[in-house]
Amino acid sequence: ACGASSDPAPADAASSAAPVQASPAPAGAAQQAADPHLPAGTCKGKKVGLSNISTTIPFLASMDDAFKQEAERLGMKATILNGNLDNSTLVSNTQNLIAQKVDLLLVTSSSPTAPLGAIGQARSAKIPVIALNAKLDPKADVVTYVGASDYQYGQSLGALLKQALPGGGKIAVILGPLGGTPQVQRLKGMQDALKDSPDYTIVAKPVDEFDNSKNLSATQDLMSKYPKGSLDAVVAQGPQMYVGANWAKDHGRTDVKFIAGDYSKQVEDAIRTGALYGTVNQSPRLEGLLGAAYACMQLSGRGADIPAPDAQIALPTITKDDVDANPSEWSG
Amino acid sequence: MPTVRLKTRGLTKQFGSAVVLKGVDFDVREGEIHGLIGQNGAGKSTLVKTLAGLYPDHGGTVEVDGQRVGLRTPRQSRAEGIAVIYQEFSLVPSMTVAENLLLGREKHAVRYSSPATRQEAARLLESVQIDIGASLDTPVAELSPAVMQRIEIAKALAQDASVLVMDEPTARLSEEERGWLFSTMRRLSDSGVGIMFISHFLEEVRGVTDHLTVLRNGAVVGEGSTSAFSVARMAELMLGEGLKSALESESHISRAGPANPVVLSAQHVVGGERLGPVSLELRAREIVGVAGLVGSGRTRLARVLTGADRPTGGHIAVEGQTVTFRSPRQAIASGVVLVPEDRKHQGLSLVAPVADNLSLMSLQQRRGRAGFVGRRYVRSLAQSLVTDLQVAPPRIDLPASALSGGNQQKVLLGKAIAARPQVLVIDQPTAGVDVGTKAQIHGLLHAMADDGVALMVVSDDIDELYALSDRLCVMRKGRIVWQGTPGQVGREELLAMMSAATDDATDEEACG
Amino acid sequence: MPAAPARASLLRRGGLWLVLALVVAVLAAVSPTFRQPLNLQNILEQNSIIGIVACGMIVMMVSGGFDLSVGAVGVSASVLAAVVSGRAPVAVTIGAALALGLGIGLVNGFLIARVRINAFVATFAMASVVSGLLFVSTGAESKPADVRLLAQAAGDRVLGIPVVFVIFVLCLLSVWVFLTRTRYGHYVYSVGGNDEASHLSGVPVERVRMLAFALGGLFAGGAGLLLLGQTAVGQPTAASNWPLQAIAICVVGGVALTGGVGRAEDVLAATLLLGVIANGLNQLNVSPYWQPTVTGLVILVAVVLEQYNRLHRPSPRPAPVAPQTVSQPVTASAARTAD
Amino acid sequence: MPAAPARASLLRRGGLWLVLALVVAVLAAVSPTFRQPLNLQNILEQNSIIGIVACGMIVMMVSGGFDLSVGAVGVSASVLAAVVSGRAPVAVTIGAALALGLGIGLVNGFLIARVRINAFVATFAMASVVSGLLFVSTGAESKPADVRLLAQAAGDRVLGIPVVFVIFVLCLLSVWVFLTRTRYGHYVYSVGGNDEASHLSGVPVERVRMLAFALGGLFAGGAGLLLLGQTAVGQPTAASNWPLQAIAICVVGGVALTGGVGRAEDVLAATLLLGVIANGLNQLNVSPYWQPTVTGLVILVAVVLEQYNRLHRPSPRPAPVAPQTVSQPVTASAARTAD
Ligand SMILES: Nc1ncnc2c1ncn2[C@@H]1O[C@H](COP(=O)(O)OP(=O)(O)OP(=O)(O)O)[C@@H](O)[C@H]1O
Ligand SMILES: Nc1ncnc2c1ncn2[C@@H]1O[C@H](COP(=O)(O)OP(=O)(O)OP(=O)(O)O)[C@@H](O)[C@H]1O
Ligand SMILES: [Mg+2]
Ligand SMILES: [Mg+2]
Repeated sequence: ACGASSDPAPADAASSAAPVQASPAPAGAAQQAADPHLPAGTCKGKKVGLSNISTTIPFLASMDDAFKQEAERLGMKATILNGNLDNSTLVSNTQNLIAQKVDLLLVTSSSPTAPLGAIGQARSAKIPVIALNAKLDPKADVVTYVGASDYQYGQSLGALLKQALPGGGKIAVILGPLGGTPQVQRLKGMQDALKDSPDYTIVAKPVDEFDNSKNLSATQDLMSKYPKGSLDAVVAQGPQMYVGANWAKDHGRTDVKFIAGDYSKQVEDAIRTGALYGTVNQSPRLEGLLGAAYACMQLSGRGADIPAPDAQIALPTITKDDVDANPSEWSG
Repeated sequence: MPTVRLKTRGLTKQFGSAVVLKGVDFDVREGEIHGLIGQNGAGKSTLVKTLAGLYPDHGGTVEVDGQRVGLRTPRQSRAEGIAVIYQEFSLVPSMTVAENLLLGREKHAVRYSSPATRQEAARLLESVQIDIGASLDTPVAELSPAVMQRIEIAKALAQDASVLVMDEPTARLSEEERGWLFSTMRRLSDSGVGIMFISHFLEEVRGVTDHLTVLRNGAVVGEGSTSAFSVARMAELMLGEGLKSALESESHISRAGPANPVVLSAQHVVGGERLGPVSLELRAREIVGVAGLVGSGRTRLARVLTGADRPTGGHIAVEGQTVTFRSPRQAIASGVVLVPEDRKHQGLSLVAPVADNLSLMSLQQRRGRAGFVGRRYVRSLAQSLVTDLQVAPPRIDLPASALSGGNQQKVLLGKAIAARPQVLVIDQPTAGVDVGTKAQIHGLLHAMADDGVALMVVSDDIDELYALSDRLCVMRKGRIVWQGTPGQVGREELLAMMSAATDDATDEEACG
Repeated sequence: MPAAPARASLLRRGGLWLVLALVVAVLAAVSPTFRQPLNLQNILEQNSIIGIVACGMIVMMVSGGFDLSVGAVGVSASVLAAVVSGRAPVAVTIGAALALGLGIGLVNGFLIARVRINAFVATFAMASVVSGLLFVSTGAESKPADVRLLAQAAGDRVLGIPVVFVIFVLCLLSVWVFLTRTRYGHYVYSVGGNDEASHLSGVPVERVRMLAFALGGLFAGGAGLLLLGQTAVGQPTAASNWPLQAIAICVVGGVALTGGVGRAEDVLAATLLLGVIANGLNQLNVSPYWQPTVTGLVILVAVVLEQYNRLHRPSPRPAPVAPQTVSQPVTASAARTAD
Repeated sequence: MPAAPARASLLRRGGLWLVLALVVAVLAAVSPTFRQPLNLQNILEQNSIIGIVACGMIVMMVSGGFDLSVGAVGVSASVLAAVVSGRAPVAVTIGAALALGLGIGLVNGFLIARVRINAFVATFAMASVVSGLLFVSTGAESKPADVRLLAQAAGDRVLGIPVVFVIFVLCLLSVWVFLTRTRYGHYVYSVGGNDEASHLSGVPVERVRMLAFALGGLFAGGAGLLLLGQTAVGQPTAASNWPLQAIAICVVGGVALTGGVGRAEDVLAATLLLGVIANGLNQLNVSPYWQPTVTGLVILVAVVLEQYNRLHRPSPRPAPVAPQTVSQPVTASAARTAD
């Protein structure tokens, strides 16, 4: 699910705890999604619609952009609607796309159940549906889900943390918008990843609501509450961590390791300078590209080749070691 | 021959399709006090506002001191030498007296200083010789209407204008203050200022003005030297032949008598530091008039009797039953109703239609319908009141703000009448009402008294008190210092008692 | 065709309806998918929940206040209903959610009418308090719930008419009846128009204010129930934009922020107008990036048109005349600028 | 220790400052980390940007309006600055951003003062228009920019005092001087207090309103610049909570939503109060779920205390007999003019 979203993405606790992937595009795993490299113009004249919970959050904006590019390359006309971070608007938009008689519908919802009714309407109108970036309730009749799992995302954060602090330590977690799926599931995944190692204690959980300025305040508050030596790491759930990490670095708090979520250009720079230890890279561009590619496969009679029920993208971690090999694709 | 200070030719103004001024020609000469009279809604205030620069879309021309002027904003009109006292207050309630006095005329283009403003205001009051009666640092919101009126006057007098336009400046002034105002006007006119004076007190107009113009339905129907008009002639011109007869029934026979049962009695009632102890009885079929200077506690008394203010001592009984009104709502439930003095802030919802204003008080009594109020009930009630009170225009769906002042006053009264009171306490019943309407309202109040209602009327207008009262009370410094029938006391004697530099020691007495 | 005077009066009353008709006509002419019956049904369905929130907001705004906590209240109601629904019959679920809305509304009313805290601060703080309690009690987790009755109310259509729209219209009707046909409704206008005069006229000002906010909470609770029906999940973070959206609908519908003025029927027009614009832009495939701009411009144009229409109606209406009071900035305009 | 009358006057003027002092004292006693100088410096830094937005909001609110577009304006300024900064010297960057803020503020002022659109609708629509244009021109993408001067302004400290706080205090001071020491500032109060009376008295009401909104836009633009300095990225979706937050600060600081009343210095107290609460809760390790509740309650208590204090001051003010109007003319006026 999207890291920058100020609103929830779907619950996904049930999804299997796949191993954390270290490389960007691994092949082989049954559910692993990879670019099928369809030839240009494969789906000439088809219409696809993406009902997105937000089109303006940087993460989702880059996903939309990649989706649109790939759709156009394949000859499809793509319509993207903005849900303005509101479930009801998302449902309306989905209905609008059905009324526009698109050939295939993609839905990026912040609630796993909100669009169920609208998806039912699409199915009655014989329109196939793909869930993109945010997994839906199992009751949803969809071709597949393209995206990552927030629970796994949390586990990746946990793994990164273990890598940064092999001996354990005191940790603060900066949470995204309260109650949102990224906040709940990433926290759960991370806690589960640390469960078997009693050396890690979470001592504080302030909130930044995925807002740059608030991340700074939260970090400052942590640094003054925990003087040198009393805190070992700060893990944020979103890419805003670069702001706080840069501040801490400027103020000599190199004793604390900072870990961000998502891999924007700002995060990349902060990893380079050493302000950030690392991050989890959920690629919005890959999600967008796959969304368009699988839509086209479905529409050109190759539906059987689409990984289902989940086409999960990998969630590689990025640290100073691999930052050069994997430049960021978007600005946060 | 004196120069013409202000000259209008063919002045017209319309609101939508309603033509309110129909080609008014009007001259004010140097050193002249020029009276302008007319019925409520005749267009006097509209003329004033046009001169003030509020209606840039008017027709016709205006000259000041022989120069043709365009009047597009109040700022411009003021710069052309026209100073205006508006009928409604133009004060900012959240600002102090000093700030209001100088608003719009601050000395420096950029800089502003509170202490300097205060000094300047004090100097200004000194020069126009007005005692405001309140500290310069008091926020205007805390002042009584009479004080606000004095501020308005001071504000206009301070302007060094060629023409001073006064829209009913005496409506809220006491007898004494009027005398003071008239001498100030005379002084100004002697120094060459042209004054346009609007009032509904025809005697006063006759006494103070040199020249007179009568407006009816937006057109000039009479004009000439004041000495050429009798009060009767003035009324006739204002109202038209037919309505003049309404004025003639003004004298009345006193209904006062011990046979009338006491409806409301107040014993040793105290209302904070500014009122009491006061004892007073209001009887059915009687009108008690209350005279007093501004600040003598009349309003406080009216409010305490009707549940608007809590008494801090004493007892009030209605029909022999002791009552403690915690709110006007409870008073109204006992049939005790107040008509407050400040129409705009305490009386009406100006954004609401006339019908809703008229029906508001009566809703309380419409029980037993599960709280439902039919449209038909509201409309027929309002329609009949509008007809009875001759509200003009007789449209119940207009917002109250679209009515002229006198007509708003009628709506205020109608609202109380609709509550079918046993006791009706009216604070200034005819402020800003024309002679015809005033006679109508007086007739109405007499009729209510004849129907068995007990009335108490507070008024600054002594003539009105004589015309209405079956009994009179005089208040001074929060106490009733005299009571009796109007026949027992002459005008001069009454005025003397109100101000009474002499015997402060007079004991409080029961009135009625 | 109506006679001249009738038409004039129609014009006067129905400025916003005219704008709505115009927008619908243009969109229907330009976009074939817009004019599909299915799409029109969608529009009705899509705007009903926020419309119900606006129903309560009208009453609060006419009384002279407004409520920034409707979102928090709606969400609380929906989470509570989601939790209760697993253990109790549906009537209890609905009752509990509505009671919660009513209760929070009453607390708001108490703070505003009795403690005399300004409505902005009181409801802003209340929204914060309520969301916090909600996070605490749920651990910030969403509560899935599949309440059939609610799902039907939110999603079903009878003869093509969305049930939720029928509910909205019923709510609006009840608000209309309340405001125009009951004693307390009259009181709401009068308190909003001039609370001191109302007090002196025997209106129980405090009780009226409390009632207005209680109703506001009740409608927000009801909207929360329908949201649960629509999304099958009680989500503590949803509905954050309800307050501003509902206020915007009311203001576009001519309800004065200063109280005393506003008509329920115009709020229906405003709800539909904003809904039609949003839908139409999507149907016309306007880029989502352009949509906010177009929406903003259409709102501005609608308000200006409505105002122009109000000022140029043929009756000697309000007193735009005098440079208006603060309370009527809109009408006010007339005076000084009209020439 | 001040003599009795002096203390009384202090109490009367400084209700909010007392509450602030109380909260700070309690937090300092309870939390050792709270009272660290570094933490106190942080608090000053953390609240300065929104404080600068509030500086503009005071002026607009005192004039009788408010502005829901400050967020959109701030973000536009920061994105514009980010784009320009790559190609032009820093003075041009800053100038362009401020000019943009000023320009949008002027358009707001024009719509409100001249076209007479209600401030809620005008600025709500304007926010929508501006964000739309921003999305269109950037493709909703963030614009990274590293402007050293801005980064220093937003992040550096001189002798422990955050530069951004100094800027905030300078802004506040200039607003204070403007409101209390200049003719137009005086007019802002008069227009907000009663625009009709002001107009009749020769106050150029329209020009005053336009000026107020232009200043509001200017400060929002400045805040946007500092946001860019702080985060090194111009992000079209940031700052969405600025409008409500800035209005809340002003209202807690005693600025009346109905205009005419409010003091710049109290807004400083309100900014710090809200900032201290947020920081204190973090320092005390209050669960993030509880924080909104505690924040809401503290706001309520502060406002009630402040009000109690105002009503029980020892001067012989008339207690509000009638239920005070929403606008609270009497008490309100007292607050500002109290010496
Ligand atoms: N100087 C003042 N300061 C504060 N309040 C005042 C002042 N003068 C009058 N009031 C208020 O105005 C109201 C009217 O005052 P009061 O009853 O003493 O005068 P009155 O005889 O009715 O004179 P008026 O003709 O001004 O109404 C009262 O409620 C009183 O509290
Ligand atoms: N803003 C307005 N819109 C429509 N009609 C108006 C407006 N202002 C005044 N009128 C109408 O114009 C007519 C003249 O009103 P005006 O206020 O000039 O009367 P007036 O002579 O001053 O009366 P009064 O003696 O009651 O003060 C009235 O019929 C009134 O209803
Ligand atoms: Mg008049
Ligand atoms: Mg009085």
